[in-house]
Amino acid sequence: MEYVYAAMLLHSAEKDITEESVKNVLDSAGVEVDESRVKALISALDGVDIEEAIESAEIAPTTAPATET
Amino acid sequence: MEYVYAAMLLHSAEKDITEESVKNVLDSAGVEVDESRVKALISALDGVDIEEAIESAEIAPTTAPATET
Amino acid sequence: MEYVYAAMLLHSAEKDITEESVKNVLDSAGVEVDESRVKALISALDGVDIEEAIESAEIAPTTAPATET
Amino acid sequence: MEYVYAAMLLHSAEKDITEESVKNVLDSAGVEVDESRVKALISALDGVDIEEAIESAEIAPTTAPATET
Amino acid sequence: MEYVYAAMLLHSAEKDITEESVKNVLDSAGVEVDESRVKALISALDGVDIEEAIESAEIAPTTAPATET
Amino acid sequence: MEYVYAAMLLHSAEKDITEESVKNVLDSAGVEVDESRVKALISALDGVDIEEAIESAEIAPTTAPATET
Amino acid sequence: MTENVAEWKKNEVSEISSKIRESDVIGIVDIEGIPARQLQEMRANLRGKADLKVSRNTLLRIALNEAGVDEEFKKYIKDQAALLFSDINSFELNRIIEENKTRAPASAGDIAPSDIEVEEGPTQLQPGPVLGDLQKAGIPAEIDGGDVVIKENKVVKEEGEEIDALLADMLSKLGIEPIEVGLELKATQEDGVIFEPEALEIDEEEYRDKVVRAYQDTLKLSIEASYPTEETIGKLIQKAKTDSVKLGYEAEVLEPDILKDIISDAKKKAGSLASSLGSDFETNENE
Repeated sequence: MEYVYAAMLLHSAEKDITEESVKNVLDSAGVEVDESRVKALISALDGVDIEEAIESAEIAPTTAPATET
Repeated sequence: MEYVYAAMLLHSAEKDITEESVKNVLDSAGVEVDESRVKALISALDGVDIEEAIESAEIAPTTAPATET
Repeated sequence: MEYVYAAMLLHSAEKDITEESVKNVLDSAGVEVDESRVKALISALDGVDIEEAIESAEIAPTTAPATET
Repeated sequence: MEYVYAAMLLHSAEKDITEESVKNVLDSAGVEVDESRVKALISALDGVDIEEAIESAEIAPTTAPATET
Repeated sequence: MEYVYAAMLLHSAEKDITEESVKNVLDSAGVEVDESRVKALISALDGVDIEEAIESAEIAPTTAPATET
Repeated sequence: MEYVYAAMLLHSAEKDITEESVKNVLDSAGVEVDESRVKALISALDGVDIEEAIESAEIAPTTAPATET
Repeated sequence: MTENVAEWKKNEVSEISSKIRESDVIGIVDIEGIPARQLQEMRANLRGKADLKVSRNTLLRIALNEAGVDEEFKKYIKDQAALLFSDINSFELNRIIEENKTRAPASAGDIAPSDIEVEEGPTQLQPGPVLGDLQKAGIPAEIDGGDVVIKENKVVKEEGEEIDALLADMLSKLGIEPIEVGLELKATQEDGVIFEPEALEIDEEEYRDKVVRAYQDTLKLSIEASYPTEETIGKLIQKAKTDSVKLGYEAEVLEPDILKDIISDAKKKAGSLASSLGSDFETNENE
């Protein structure tokens, strides 16, 4: 998940999420960066409104519960 | 949340979460780091098992099934 | 949570939430005040509309899993 | 609510909740203290188990997962 | 989701899921393939048991709780 | 399920779902295509709003556990 | 004051007024209609929390005067008054007085302090003339299988109505004690403030709700401001994880943690499409 966390960090700090910035953050955390995963992340995030994605409750819950007990 | 995300990134990358490492990550993201918030984070994390905290989240509210492994 | 309670007290009494006022309140309660936590609080609250934060239902669910311990 | 917050602050700091201590906290926050409200608070809290109330809050109500959108 | 469907198709047809095979399938569907996402998919699948993930869908299925109403 | 996955792949890539395209996808995945099933699929899809079919799945279906309330 | 004023009165007044000065809280209560024996019990129940002083109203007034208590307070002295001296705050004093109230059977001429209701169900009474008396008193009684039973719930006297001799007798036969016996607090005086009992009623439920709300709102603020505390760090972690998974899911970021959900979701969607395509595709594959 570290790639997504990097993106979320940048997002919540209101910084641009670019290959560069994601790589920087991962680097600084001591992560051995896999360029293709960074590229894939950026490309996946392209056109996604993060705020909206997080809020759209529809998604996450779908899977979750059951586990309840 | 950027402070928390920095911690999560480090955790997920299996790196130590220290004042130093958190600061580094935030720095690299271009965040103007407030030392006192880093300290507060580290002190709050003291004694917290992140993995456990995450799992307890997985049971209840949103996320995904506890499939983890 | 006493630091946040101090902030909530000041907020609900319609007083300014400053390092000074938070420290005063904590002091008067007999709390040994950790300056950096006060600073972190003030900085975290910067730009936060408390009324809104409280109302934002978004957070509530997160709280759920009493599992904590 | 400032009276309740004063009590909660004291509770969370593991201090005794007395007329004296509540008054002190409110005073220090610059609140003009109404003695009868302090008295009412103390007497009411005498019959309320704060710890238990908090725990019950965490399990049930808080959730409000009605976040729907 | 087309990348995932490509993988699921291959899985369900009991074929190996490789960068090559995923790319082929996507190509044949007329999808402009993003190599980095293919790579990311393959690399992510390394840690995922597809059978298990599918089963979790069958067991705890849909739900999408809260969302209703 | 590979026939359905092929259809879903095409659908999520916003491609037309035709005998031709389904066959192509299956072929490219190394599936030995059964023409009559492809025909059956296309004819069954006729008049089905895939988006709707998918969504109806997400909301109601299976267990819909006790999560509510 | 004349020289005829009995010595005991002077002593009594000075004793009372010094107790007034010594006490944080003074209460005025009405003890009218409380039998001596029960008054004794109440005194015992209050021991350690409050002292009850019964005296003549005139003497009580003089004592309050001498102790310099606000004129206003004296107006609460009427009927058969007594003073309470306490160091417990007025709210708690009121609560203790309430808690010490007991129930007693009604006598002819008593006023119903609240609605008096009989409840449906069997009674301990033997069939006999009592049945007619119960009915005469307005109690819906009947014989059922050799027992006297009450047919239905019924309010037999409304609040404020006088209870006649027959009903009083019947109620006591049924074991219903409608009369509240206890000190009736008229007012307290504390730190120069006079409280009437209505002001002293505390709704503990309401305070409990406030405690819960204060806690929840504080948690919310802590989370929303991402200011971590012992109580909220877990939730902040969860929120970070949850939101990240949501984003990953929504944007289809192909990371193992998320891919599992995406696959599971893809399966579900394909499954529901299959089922809307008919049994042919539902039973599916491998053949």
